[in-house]
Amino acid sequence: MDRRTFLKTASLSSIAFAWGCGTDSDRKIFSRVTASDDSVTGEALWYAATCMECPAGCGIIAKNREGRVVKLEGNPRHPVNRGKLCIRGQAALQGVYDPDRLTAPLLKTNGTFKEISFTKALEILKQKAQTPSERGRDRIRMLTGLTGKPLSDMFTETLAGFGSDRAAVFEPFSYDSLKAAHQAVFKKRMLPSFHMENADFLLNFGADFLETWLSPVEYAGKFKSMHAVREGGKGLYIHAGPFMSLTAANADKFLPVRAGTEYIAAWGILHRLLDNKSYNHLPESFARDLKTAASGYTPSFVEENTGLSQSAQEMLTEKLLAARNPLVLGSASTTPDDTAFLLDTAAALINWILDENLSLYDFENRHAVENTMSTGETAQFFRKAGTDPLDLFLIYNSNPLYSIAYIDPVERLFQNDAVFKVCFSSFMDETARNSDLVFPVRLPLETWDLYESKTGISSILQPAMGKLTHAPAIGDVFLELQGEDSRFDSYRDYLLEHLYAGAGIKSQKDLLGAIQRGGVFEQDGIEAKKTEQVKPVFDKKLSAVLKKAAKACKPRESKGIRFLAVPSLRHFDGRGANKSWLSEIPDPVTSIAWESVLMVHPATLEEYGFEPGDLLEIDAGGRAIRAPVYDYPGVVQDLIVMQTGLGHTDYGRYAREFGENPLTLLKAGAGKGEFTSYLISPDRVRKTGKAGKQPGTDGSRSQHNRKIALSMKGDRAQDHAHAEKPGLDMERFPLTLPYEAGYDEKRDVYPPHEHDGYRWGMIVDLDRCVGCSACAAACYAENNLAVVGKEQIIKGREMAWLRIERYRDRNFDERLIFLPMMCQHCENAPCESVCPVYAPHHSKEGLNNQIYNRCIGTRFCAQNCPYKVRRFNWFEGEWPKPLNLQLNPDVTARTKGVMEKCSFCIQRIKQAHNRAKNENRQIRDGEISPACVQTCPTGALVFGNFLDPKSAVSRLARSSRAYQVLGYLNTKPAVIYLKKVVHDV
Amino acid sequence: MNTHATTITALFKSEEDTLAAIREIREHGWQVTEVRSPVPAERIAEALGRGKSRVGWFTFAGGVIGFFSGFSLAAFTATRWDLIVSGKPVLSWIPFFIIAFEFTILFAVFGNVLGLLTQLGLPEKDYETNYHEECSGDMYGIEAVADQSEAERLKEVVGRTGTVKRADRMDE
Amino acid sequence: MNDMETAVKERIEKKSGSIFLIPALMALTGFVFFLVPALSGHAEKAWLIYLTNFLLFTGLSAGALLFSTIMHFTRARWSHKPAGIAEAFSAFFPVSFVLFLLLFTGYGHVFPWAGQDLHGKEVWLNIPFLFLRDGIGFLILYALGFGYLFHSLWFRLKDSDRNTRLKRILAARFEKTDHDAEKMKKRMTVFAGWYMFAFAMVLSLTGFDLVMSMDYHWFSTLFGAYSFIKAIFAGLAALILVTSLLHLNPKVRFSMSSKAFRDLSTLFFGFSIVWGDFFYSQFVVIWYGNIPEETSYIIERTMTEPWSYLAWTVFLVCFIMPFLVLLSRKIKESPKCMVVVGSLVLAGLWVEHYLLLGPCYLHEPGTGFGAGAWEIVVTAGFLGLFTAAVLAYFRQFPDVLDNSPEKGGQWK
Amino acid sequence: MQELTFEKINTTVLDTLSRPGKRYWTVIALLFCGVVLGAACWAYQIFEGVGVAGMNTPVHWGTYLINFVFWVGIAHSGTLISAILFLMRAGWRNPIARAAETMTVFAVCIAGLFPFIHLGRVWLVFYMLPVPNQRTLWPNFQSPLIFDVVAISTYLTVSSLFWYTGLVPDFAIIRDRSVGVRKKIFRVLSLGWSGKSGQWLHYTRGYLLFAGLATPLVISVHSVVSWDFALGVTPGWHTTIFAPYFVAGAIHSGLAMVLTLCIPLRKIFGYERIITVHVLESIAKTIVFTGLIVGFAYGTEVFIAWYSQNIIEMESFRWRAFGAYAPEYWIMVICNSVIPLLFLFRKFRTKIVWLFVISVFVNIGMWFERFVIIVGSVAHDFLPNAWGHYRPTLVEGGIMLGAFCLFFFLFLLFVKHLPSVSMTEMKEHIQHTE
Repeated sequence: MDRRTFLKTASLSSIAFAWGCGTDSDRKIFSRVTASDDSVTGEALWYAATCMECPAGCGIIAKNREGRVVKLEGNPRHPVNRGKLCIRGQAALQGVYDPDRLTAPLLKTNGTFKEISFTKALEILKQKAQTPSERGRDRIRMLTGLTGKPLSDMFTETLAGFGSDRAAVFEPFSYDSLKAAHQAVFKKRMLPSFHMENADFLLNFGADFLETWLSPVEYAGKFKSMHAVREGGKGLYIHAGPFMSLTAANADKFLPVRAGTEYIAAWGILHRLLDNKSYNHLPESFARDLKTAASGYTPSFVEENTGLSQSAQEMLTEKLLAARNPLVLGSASTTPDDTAFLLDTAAALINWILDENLSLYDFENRHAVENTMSTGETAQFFRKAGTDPLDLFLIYNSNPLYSIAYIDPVERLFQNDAVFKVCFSSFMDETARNSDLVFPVRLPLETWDLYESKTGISSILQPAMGKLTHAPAIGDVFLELQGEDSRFDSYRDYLLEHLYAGAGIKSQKDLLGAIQRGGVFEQDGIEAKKTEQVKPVFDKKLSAVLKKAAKACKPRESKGIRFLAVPSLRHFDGRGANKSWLSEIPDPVTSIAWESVLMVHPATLEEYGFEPGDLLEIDAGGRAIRAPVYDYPGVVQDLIVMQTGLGHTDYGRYAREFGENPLTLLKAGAGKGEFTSYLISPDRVRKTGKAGKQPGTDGSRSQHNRKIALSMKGDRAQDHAHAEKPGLDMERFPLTLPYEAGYDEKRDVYPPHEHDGYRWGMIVDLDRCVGCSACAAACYAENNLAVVGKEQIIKGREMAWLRIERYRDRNFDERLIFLPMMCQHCENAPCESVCPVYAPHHSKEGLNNQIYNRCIGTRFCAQNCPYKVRRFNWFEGEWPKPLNLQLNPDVTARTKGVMEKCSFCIQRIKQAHNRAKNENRQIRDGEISPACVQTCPTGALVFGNFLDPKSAVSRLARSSRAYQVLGYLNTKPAVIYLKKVVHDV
Repeated sequence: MNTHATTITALFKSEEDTLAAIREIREHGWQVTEVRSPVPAERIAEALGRGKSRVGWFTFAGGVIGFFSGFSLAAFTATRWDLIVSGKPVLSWIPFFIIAFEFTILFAVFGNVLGLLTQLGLPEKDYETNYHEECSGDMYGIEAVADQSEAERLKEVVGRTGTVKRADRMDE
Repeated sequence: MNDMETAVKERIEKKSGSIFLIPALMALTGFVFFLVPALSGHAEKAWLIYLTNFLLFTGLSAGALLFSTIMHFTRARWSHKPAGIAEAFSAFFPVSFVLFLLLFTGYGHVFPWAGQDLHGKEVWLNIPFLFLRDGIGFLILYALGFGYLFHSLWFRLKDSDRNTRLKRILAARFEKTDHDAEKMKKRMTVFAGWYMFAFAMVLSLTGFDLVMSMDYHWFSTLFGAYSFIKAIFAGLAALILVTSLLHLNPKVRFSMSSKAFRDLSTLFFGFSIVWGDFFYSQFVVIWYGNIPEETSYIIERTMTEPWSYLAWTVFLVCFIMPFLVLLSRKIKESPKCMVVVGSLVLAGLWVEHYLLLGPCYLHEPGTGFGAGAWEIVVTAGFLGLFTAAVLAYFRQFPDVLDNSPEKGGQWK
Repeated sequence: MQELTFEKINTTVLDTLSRPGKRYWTVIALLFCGVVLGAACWAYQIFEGVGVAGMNTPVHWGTYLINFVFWVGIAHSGTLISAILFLMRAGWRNPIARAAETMTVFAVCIAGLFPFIHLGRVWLVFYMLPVPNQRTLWPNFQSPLIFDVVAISTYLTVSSLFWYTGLVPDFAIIRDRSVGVRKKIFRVLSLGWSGKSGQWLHYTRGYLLFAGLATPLVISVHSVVSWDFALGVTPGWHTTIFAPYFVAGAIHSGLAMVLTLCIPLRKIFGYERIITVHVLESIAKTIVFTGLIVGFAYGTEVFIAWYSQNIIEMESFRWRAFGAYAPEYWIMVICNSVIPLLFLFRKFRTKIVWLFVISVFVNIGMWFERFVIIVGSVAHDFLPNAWGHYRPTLVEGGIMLGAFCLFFFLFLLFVKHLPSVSMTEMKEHIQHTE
């Protein structure tokens, strides 16, 4: 545990007060003259909680300043994310302060919503619940997103009280095929986690584990412990699939495979593996059946149907056989169709064939999302809801009208006036709009709750701030519904009992500890010992699956252009679409913000006569969407790829009318099988004749051979010591450290200047950076960056202090490389001297300070910055109420006409200074983490003091991979990049 | 001083006539106190024995003051906070030279203007004494002084080539 | 008048032998001194001095002729006499061209980039192409210069005696040309215009090729313009020096009014400021930009000992000194003072050439540089060549030294 | 043609000061409307933020600074004509010197407005002035923008004083030929000038020194303007040739503007005998010369970019010629360096229409030169990821129109109220040529 972590957890102790004083933390938000007992004005309080932006359930700590949460960070003790957060986790904060958040219940009368009081709403709810329960069983149905066990128990109990069945748990991304494959192989519908960190070769057929798959923060970290350069080289990752997602872009090699035929490729590999070698641990009959099943997947058949060349297949097989710990991953959460099941089965089988002990599977720590309904079950649920007599339909934490592809039965249900629909939602989303009563409830950051991120990990949620609205917690609403006879005063009491009973809490002390820690989990949670050995079982069912696989071995006809919807890194399934940061920060692969584009291969574009930027209309099953084209060579030919999450018709100002929802089209391929098919053949794709500028933030995808984002080939970075003699041109200019040592009187016109004890700087390891953009979101949150919106981004006026630059790799043209670009805090910063009023200048600690009050807006600094990291406030930044409450009080919000830029989170440096001064010591290495460094899931960013030769940054700067972007300009950037190391496969 | 002097003003058509008249007046031992002309006339100034103009010294002094005050201003202000910008030395003489240069010019011009005003005696309120409006047109005006007794002779002499405009008696 | 003229002529003819003796001796000694290191392993050192002198004398002779063309072009009235002297400098053109060709023999030593990996610059920086383009450039420049000179001499000599060989040849040519003064003047203007244009282009080109490229990493867009401004500056310095010397020499019947001296000196003053401006314009941009590709060049030359001493010398002698001294009208009008100023500035410009080139040749620190006896002797050799050429011109066209105001007045 | 006499000069020039007619006031009113429009646009921008203009992240500098450089450039030829050509004793300058000088003063005023308009927080502009204050916060004298502040204000001061000094004898002429209020006004303005030989002696000396100081000043001012760009590191800006190149460009555009202004002036006021075709021809010849210098600079820049083999420089110049702003680039090259070559032919130099048309082309070309330099460089600099585009908005157009209106508004006021030809200098001129 590092120093910073310690400090944070130490401050968590203040929760004790919160707990002890009852509803103390439920108080309303207002600034007070005298602070309450547990808060000191100007000091932050940290509350541990759990992120509910996706089912992964990462631990967070929420920074509370003067009664309001201003920043979320990963909980360093939480075993899932270990202190890191993804872009969505960072943006979760905006949900609380969403300006479109409903403050009062809305009752629909004659087609229009009317505000009513919470008491009235509760009354209506009670009455509506009471009546059907008198009429008979199961006349109330409930759909909920994935919740923790106490809450789901509460739902079950309450519904049972009304004579109805338990709530159906629905998640749009439910990993059905993976669950089904595990059911087939391991006899349990489960989602074990993977010890990806222990693998040395990773073969992936589509799982977007850096974006949305199961638990992206966790896997990003694990992936980089396997794939980052370390002693003895780095692991190898090859991705075979139809589309180069962000995850695939981080592979050493991306092998295009025709959409929907990934399973053929996987079975082809299986076929080759079985041909190459006999595996003693396989039961004989099984081995025989398997061989038979795979026999049709010959190399030539695979090549013909998938586009994966025989040599590539051979290479993959060899690598798998040569690897000590190979791991094969199957489909993404957005599966092409039923064949995904065969793909995931093949992946599981290969893993088992190659490793008898399945040592990379962790069956103890399974992902919570395994507890959701499958697509088939969901469909069944809605069909039954449509046919069975029903009076009341409750929806919590789910937006089926938006996120369910085969929308017909859902729509029918919502069109049925006989059913009274209650939506427990704080937002007027599509489902709420079509409900009869919209009942806002508190959001996760305002509620007590428990969430089992994984089996064996119970994360606590607690109110991290006071109430913004009068909305009750969902648990309390249900407690109320249960009536007077409930044993509990509040849902919190209910939760407490649950904790004491089931979660291993024995005493008040345990409880306090758990709350402080953020949950109940072993310190080294995930690596918990194995108690139960899960083994594949060869039975009839598996045998049937093998037959199915054999049957599926037939040519897949590919007729015309196809359409594939993929999950979005930023918007996931669309639930966070109204969080403006998520839309404002561009997608790292396309660099496009606020818009969902159709990604198409340039050759396909040419074939169909489309131009990048053309607005296309895609029809399927009687529905159509219109979206602009983006040319992307990372898509196989004849395929249109579109991300989910945008295209809301309701929800809020930041979501409505931005982009399109690809799920609209999926009806065409839905409902046929067990799994949602995200891959369809559209009826028609045509040009609308319109074209426009996209809100992209990139100027060019090519680096134009400049020394910007560098990579190097090979396993060992050490082999690539500087071969060339240093010179003065761009390529050969040596690394110049940003302090006295970096001066050479043969190159430097200016004499070196002194620093006062510290010279802050940063290392950016491109080998670790996956481009996930979490850092950018953290920066928006920490530094009060204004959101400018789509129109302004089209004009090129985004305010990001830190951006992920996406380039084509200079060494491998087909690869992408991501480069976090922020103020380089140059030692000889060109921006400084050109300012007429000293607004930017060099601090004694090497920072490039920007004094907002002094700035008059000449913009010369920005013009003279080679890195173009300075941002100008073209207009007054807007924070519609109550978004303004999110503003970090330690950072000034800038007015119009002022230049701003990355400060290395100087407010955090100042805090560390104060701390160190109070304790009469120097600031320790690693004590300061700027927001971006703090959140980086892969540890690509390191911050520290260059003057300390033992600091991490000094150590890393000595790496042979170290270089500076455009260092030949002799600005002596204090951000030193480490080259990416790519296996040349 | 001549207690009974008469000042005569006369207008001439050209510089040549004027010069001739000056010579003649001088030959008679009278004084030519002033010549007014529509354009600068070097030869007339020479004939009147006016030395070189001293305006240049004002200009030079202004320039020197400007040069040093430019440098001083830049250096003084830079050392108030010793802010380092772009790694350049706090006292960067190379860019400061531009400031010094501009100040040199500015102050030299101020010096020049000051020199002009003092040397020209401008602004002058009672310029109209002995002034004729034709002098800003195409005529050269001579202002000559002779003893009262010789006033008539003087008039006659200048009247030969020029037009006598006025003959005033000057007392004291 | 005529008597005096013949007297001058006779004196020149009589003394012709001795007049050329000293320059010839200087040139010869210089050549020998040049050969010693050139053949004994210090070839760089020898070629460095050679190139320095070649550039200086070529520049100043072309620059001086440019003065004449500018004066003609702008129809200045005061400059007839100094222009006549300036035209004499064109006598160095053939010598300069031969010297340029000789440069070719030392190509291995002259071009530090020869045989280096130039990262794509080979297309421009290769010896055959360089000699071809610069050679053609010089040819064009000199041809235009002579074309201009021909017309100028037409006005100066058309009525004079044909008492020297060149005059006779020219007179024969004059016969064939138009006799219409207006037409000749017009053609002269055209030649002047083209000469000015060619001057800018060729001096820029050779500035890039023979000076800037010697440090083949470095580049500066102003360098070409800086080179030709420097050449004009040097030309004016030499012109002032020569006119002053002629004026002061009682044996030569040449004199110039103090007003003409003042005008010439004012122009010289102006060009010292322009040179200073160009120098500063280059320096401040590079200093401020702080890009090592550019700064390393000026750091080596202006901030690293021992070269920095030379840089300060150049700065003081070529800018500060003339600027302060020439503020005074008296000094401007005094030929004696102008001899001192002119020769100091010329020496300063010699050092400036040496400073720009030196660090490209003398790599080992402390190998000695500056006004050592050896350098002076070689330089004196070039000076000898130059003097001889100019003297020969005066001997052939003594008329340009003629003092009669009437003839001068007729010209324009 | 009638011989020019002193009196003829007086009457010709003074005739222009007669009571203006209705048409004059209509034009003045129209121009004033334009000024109001520009002011309104600016007010809107101050209220809303600079975002109402088209600038964005790679292109932080747009039309405001283009216009700034353009107007400073226009200003330069005034000083060139009144000072440099004066020192060079080029007689043809005299008839146009006053108009050119006036143009300088007004153009500098307008140029000086644009940095204000450009600023993000114009209400804090005094931060740029060395005003003593309690916290001893001073401007940064290393900043090219402070060089600008110092240089432009010096330039404005000097050129105004120079202009006024030149006007003093002319004021005396008007004073002597008017009555009533006008006489009183000019009596004050002329400071009691009476043309004494002593006055002339100091005056000519002072005027010469003025010219001597204005000459390096004018060169330094546009050098300083060029250093606003060249001292940066941006490819396309950071180049040593900028200072002389900008000076030549400034003179180029200024001379063209002089032609554009003087030709109608000459026509309207019957100045044909004062501003002769010979004068215009001389300007045209000078334009050829400056055009060649500018062309030389274009060529050198491209050549050195290629010679340097610096890929960023090379890309920068390739993009200028063939990228998004290629039309602007070629407009610049053709209007500034090719079209003026027509002046090599006598026909174009002496035909008034041609002179006017070509001068307008040069004006346009020079405006685009600044566009290409400013926008064309920063839109495509170091980091390809940050490349972008810029198009001006209507607000910028309104402000630009306002600036032009203001200029012509002031100039029209001037020609009807002050002598637009220097009578004194003309007299001197004819006296010398006699």
